[in-house]
Amino acid sequence: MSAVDYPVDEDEQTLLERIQDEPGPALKLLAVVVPLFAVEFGAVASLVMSLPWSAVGSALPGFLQGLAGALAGVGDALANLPTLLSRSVIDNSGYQLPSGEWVGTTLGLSPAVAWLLRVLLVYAYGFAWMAVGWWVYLVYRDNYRYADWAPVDDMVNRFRNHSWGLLGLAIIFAFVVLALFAPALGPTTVEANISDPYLHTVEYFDEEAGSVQEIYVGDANRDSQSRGQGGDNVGPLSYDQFGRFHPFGTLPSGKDLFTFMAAGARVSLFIGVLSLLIAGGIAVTFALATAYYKGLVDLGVVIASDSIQSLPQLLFIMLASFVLSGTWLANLYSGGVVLALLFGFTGWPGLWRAVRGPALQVSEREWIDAAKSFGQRPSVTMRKHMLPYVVGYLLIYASLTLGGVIIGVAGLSFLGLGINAPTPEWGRAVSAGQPYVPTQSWHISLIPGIMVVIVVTGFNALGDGIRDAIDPQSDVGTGQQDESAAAGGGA
Amino acid sequence: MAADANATGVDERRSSARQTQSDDVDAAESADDRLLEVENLRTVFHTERETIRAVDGVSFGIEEGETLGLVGESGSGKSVTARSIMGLVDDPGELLPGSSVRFDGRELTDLTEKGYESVRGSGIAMVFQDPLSTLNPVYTVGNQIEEALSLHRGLSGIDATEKAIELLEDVGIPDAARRVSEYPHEFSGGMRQRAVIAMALACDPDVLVCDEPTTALDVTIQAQILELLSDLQAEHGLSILFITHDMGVIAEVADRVAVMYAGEIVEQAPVVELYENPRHPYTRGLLRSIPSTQQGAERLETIAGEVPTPNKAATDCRFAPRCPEAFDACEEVHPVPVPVEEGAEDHTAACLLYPEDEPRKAAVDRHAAAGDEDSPESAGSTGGDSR
Amino acid sequence: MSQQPERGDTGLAGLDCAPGETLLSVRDLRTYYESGDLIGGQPVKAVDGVSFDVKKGETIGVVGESGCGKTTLGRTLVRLEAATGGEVRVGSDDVTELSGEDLKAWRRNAQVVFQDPESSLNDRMTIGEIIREPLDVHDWGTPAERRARVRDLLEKVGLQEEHYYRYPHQFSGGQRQRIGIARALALEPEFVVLDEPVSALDVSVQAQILNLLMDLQDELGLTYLFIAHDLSVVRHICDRVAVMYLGNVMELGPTDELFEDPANPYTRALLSAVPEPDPTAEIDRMTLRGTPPSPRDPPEGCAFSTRCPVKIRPDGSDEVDESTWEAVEVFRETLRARSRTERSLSERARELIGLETRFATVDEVVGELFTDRDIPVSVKEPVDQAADLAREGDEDAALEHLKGELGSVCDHESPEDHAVGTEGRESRCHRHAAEYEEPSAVGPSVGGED
Amino acid sequence: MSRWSYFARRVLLMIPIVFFGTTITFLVLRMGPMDPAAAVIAGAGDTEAYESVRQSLGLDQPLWLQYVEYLRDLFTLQLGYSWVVNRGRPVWELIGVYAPRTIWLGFWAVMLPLFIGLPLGFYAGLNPNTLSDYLASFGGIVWRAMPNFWLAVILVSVLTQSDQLFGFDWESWLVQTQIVTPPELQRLWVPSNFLAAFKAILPAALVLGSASMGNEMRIGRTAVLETVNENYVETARAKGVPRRTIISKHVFRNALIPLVPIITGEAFLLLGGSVLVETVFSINGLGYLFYSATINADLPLVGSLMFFFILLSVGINILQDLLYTLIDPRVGYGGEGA
Repeated sequence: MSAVDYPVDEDEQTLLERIQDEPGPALKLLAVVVPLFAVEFGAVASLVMSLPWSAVGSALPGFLQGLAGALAGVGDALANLPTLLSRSVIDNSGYQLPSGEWVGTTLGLSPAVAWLLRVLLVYAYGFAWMAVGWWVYLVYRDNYRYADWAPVDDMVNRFRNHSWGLLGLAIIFAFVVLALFAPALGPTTVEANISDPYLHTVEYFDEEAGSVQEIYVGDANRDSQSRGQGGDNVGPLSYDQFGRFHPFGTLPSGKDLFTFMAAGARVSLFIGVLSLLIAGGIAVTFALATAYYKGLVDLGVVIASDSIQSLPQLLFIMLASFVLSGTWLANLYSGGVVLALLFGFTGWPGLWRAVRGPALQVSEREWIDAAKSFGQRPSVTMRKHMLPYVVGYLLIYASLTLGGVIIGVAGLSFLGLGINAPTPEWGRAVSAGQPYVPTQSWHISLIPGIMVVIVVTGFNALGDGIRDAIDPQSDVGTGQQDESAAAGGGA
Repeated sequence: MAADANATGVDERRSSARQTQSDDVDAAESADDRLLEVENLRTVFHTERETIRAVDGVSFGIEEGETLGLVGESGSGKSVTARSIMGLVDDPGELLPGSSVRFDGRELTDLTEKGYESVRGSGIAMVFQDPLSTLNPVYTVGNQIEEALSLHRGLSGIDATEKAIELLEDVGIPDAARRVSEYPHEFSGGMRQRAVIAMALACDPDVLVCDEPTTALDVTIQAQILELLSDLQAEHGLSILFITHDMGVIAEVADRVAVMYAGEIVEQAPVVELYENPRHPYTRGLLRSIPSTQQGAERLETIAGEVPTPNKAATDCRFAPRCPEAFDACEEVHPVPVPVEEGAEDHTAACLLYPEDEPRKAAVDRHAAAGDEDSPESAGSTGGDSR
Repeated sequence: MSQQPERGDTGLAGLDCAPGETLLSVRDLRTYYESGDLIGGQPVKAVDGVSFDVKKGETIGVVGESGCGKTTLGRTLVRLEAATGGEVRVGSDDVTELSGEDLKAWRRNAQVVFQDPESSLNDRMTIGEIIREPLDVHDWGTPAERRARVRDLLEKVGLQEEHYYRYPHQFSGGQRQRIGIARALALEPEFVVLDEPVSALDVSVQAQILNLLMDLQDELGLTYLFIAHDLSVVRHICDRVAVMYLGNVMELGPTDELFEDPANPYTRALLSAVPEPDPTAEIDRMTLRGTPPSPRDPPEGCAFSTRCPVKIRPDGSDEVDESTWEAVEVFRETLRARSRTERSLSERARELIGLETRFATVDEVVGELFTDRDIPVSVKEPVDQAADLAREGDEDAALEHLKGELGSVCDHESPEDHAVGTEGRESRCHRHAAEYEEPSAVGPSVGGED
Repeated sequence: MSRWSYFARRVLLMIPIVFFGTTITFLVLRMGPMDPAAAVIAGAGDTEAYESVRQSLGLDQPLWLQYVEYLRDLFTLQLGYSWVVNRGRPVWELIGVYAPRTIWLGFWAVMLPLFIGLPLGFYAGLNPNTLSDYLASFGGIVWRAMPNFWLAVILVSVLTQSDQLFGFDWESWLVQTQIVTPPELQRLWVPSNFLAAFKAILPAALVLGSASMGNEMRIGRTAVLETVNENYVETARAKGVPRRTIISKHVFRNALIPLVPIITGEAFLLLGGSVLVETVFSINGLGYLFYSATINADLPLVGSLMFFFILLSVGINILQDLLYTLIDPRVGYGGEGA
């Protein structure tokens, strides 16, 4: 009955049939995609398993817990499948003999080189997927689409020629890969180095004893702290005395900053994306409804959104997360879920205001009247005739807002709220490094801060790129007041 | 004819115009009694993909007290012509070298922005299409008229306000003493256009360029504005360049008419002559497709196809693909304006069919020769931007 | 539920009448827009009591200036706006009150072609999807039949089959308008509202579209309501014409008769204002004063009374000359404009403490209008008194006073529709009543009359 | 609809907003999972104290009655007392002590961007696609992307070390001030006091206003670009108005209109950011008070402060509408010309 799902008939074929008719390009594509996926299948499974299932599991009623446990077992088994990008493929942990020879690392490479190789491999893999995505678009456009030109082609072309937007895309791509492949990218892992240092050991060559010793990571960390004065510093791109390589140096506690940052990226991205899914969903629904019905519906949403906006966002989130701190919700993903929910439910008014203008504009177009005149249902009219226009604008502001959420979460962590320790969060690193900024341990505060600046700038640039791609006339678009969304509640 | 003369004369004139001392002599030499003379105007706009030749070699003149109607469909380049005369063409648009706009004997295309400021308003004033966006929304109507008064007549304070009220009364705004302190949004469309005209008159111009001044207005209001313009013209001895797409309006206001198509003037003639005896196939088609001229006829005559966007220098007739009378040469020779027949110097058409009394072959050769003469200069100036 | 509706079975009994019979009967239709004000705003009376019949197979034109309510009228007929009052009869059904299946049947049979070809097509959909959408909504035939029908329609409106998978961006204004027409015709409607379908097009393209519309009407037996502000277009395409002003139909009748011999003063003024594309035409132009009043606050008597050049004068004022009357009317118009102008806070304050504001210039207005005139006492007294009232800031009272003293039947009573001409033409003007002179007898000559 | 009735309508609309905003706060505080009384006594285990807190907060009453009383108290501006942070002191008194510092900080955090960011943005907009435009635009974006707290941390370090780093001692420059202390706000009309207070707040205000500055620069640029292309600017050129007059008269005022909501919107955003900046700079302002009230579970104080913030936000909104009404004559104009 839906008017969108066109049924099949003899002269118009489904995509599948079109591919069957001309399988060549699709098969070529498949020949690349399948191996690309296969080498990382285990990692996908392990990524799925790395989500805070245990917290969810423990919140479930008893009989479901059993089921969840079984599922988790299967998941863990899959997660343990060997993958291309697992840490063991290029191992960077080992010790150096006095001869300078490295033991334990892959091919005896120095840990720095081994780590760098792994990082390059991971990024090459990520880039391969991006290239595949582009290829899919080209193959579809050139081989399987009926229309030889579509408005989206122009948008893609405009974006391709938008160097500022492309820079943003590159930054965001790097950030997302960092977050997705955090366990593989770090010189060590969160479990081994940060959360359970006394459950893990490292081997090193003790010159005094003249032999290889094993030491708890926690003890090793204590001897590789960065505290500014008197040689207590492990700076960026340096080794500590246990032969461990620290690309970004160490924290005051001696933990590895890069591992901390990579894991923190994952937390930030998770909160940002989840909160935007919530806020964006609410915002678009309301924007369509208010633009279509106007009048009282609009007034109602205006009042609701103004009421929420009358509460200072950051302070309100602070308060609400404190009030919720004792509940099961607060334990999900070390408090990440609760933050995502709070940012989502306090963030939709900003997004709604940003897309309300475009939605109203579209609702004034005559094609909406045309749809009404032949009796199209309101829900279909909104979805088919208004949504495609609003979504583009939503992407712009979502991109800006995501940067804002990252800053906001970091700000809360800086105050010691938000994400529970020891789960890494960038703001906590800034806070930890605060006393050492003027010392040689400047890297602790500076690097996370610069990372935030780069990532947020990247999101802004991406938003600009999308704006110019979907709406070339408004390199000065409407509704920019909502760009202040990028300020993340003022953090 | 005019076009031929231009092609050779332009360079001389431009170089002499640069020597400021000889300016006056030069003006006297060009010895036209035409107040505004546009010659070989070429205005292009550079876009990412192509260079649009919005105005491509337009020449015409306006005598004192005369109204020249410039008529054409959307995209024909008539508004760009007006902006070029006013010196309002900015990036990404430019006037190609060889274009000439002379006002009162003075070459305008050489002027700097600063120099143009003295010509605009006091010499040539302009009335735009949309009166609402033409007025600054945050200042009162009076303020905006007084601005022009203080610039060009040195009036200020009470004097300026009184003069503004007087001007508003002149353009038929009742209760002007109150209206002078109201904002544009408090005016109706017709009143706004009257206010814009008052603003244009504030500078006491010699030439008024009206760019579709009644298109945004209803027909009864349009009649008011047209009546006002003709009254003012008689009163102030204004020369008017009247741009519109409406053949009916042109018939009413113009003394002479120039028909534009795809950046070029295809036909130019006194108004009665043009309507009674249109020569260019485009003009004919245009007149025939107006419903009211052929009551009773079941079907309207149409011109097949669409108006092209001129994006390279013309080597053929731009109307040829749509022309019912096109023949082979039309795709190879670019026509130049020529008298439609021996002795009809004031009726020109850019069409290979003319001069009508010459043998076809001779006429075509004449166009081709004029085109060749024109081309080195224009090819040199466009320098590959059409590719 | 995808059975194909039987041909001829339109769902509403009244739609199946024979050509020439009454298809739609509009009676006292009113459509008001509520003002956005929460407290005491006046509604906009866009359509304010309109009655006419639409005969099957004819083209009825609706002309008028912007804001006269012609577009709202069209939108109300196809249920894009809710009527405030009155009825639109199709057989025994009232379109303004249809719901459910009946409304669906009406939506299938009444379609619109919109004005702006840039905005009437969703430019993220292919032409095929756009034209097909009405068919999908009404479950017309099988999907294969729908596609075949779309291809058929494309050809019918002068486009090619291969345009099916193109996007609106790839078409010019005229072609887009053809697509809009194809979409409107997809469901084989009986009645099509053409809302200024050619006003955004250049004249040569406009001719193509007008020809197409006429061909389609001949072929499919369509009934058109043609809304336009361009009188020449209306004259060309319409069988009958309704002239609207401020929500009212001022005159309605067969096209040729109405254009040749307009009866209503407004029609006469409108026709005389149209510039003829003939430089030799000498017309005795009748330029109207001022602008139409706001539909939020229409005049009490005849809608056209504020601008009418042949307004009836009150009894016993025959000795007052024409220009003095004109001055009185201008004075009233000025007061009306003033009463609508809001005063800013500072102006109110100035008024309170007796300082001069921009409203304190009544005397100048009066001076300008009435000095150098020999004004009879019967006019002078009311004017002076009104000026006194206005000076105190009470324009409404001044207007009331003038209306009471110098107003005529045109100011007080809404005119009736009077039958004029020979072919069932009606005109809404007091002058058609027996006791007054006909408009054509007092005003300048217009149209074909000599 | 006149512009003043438009304005009145906007003010009227603020009433439900205050009401709903307060209701949301009530829901979080009283219906949330945390018992305010228990939080106040913080697990001291003293049931007697617990009961007395419950009673004086009215928690023993039915929820709807609590709600009514809560609203009644707030709407009659009885903000109650602090329980933990500053036991027994009326909230109004605390606001009186803490608010001036935040206001002083906020005032300069609004003014500095206005007088630095906006002119830069306008300049960039008037010279589009030049090197200075690119620098300003890029700088604006990066500046805006910097987290306040991080910028504050860096700035504090740099200033405390200014002697070693630049050979110039910030603390003793012009007047002796300290970097990480609340500013002295007594007798501001004395020039030296004013200077000291201004200098003391300057780093914090710069940090707090950083995002606004970047934003205003960017939006000021686009607003100017947009206005320059308006028809009335072309008209002004056509009547021979010199470029400088066109810019100062026709462009600036119109370009300011879209900036009004930006500026006021950001003024409110500052409230959230003030927590972080006040913490780093040890300015005992409202943000800091709210923060310490929250982490010390002084929920009654938190609720009252939140209400105060809501009033502040509504006040800023009203200010915005007032500015609009003054700057744009079209505001509230719905009808057609007469």
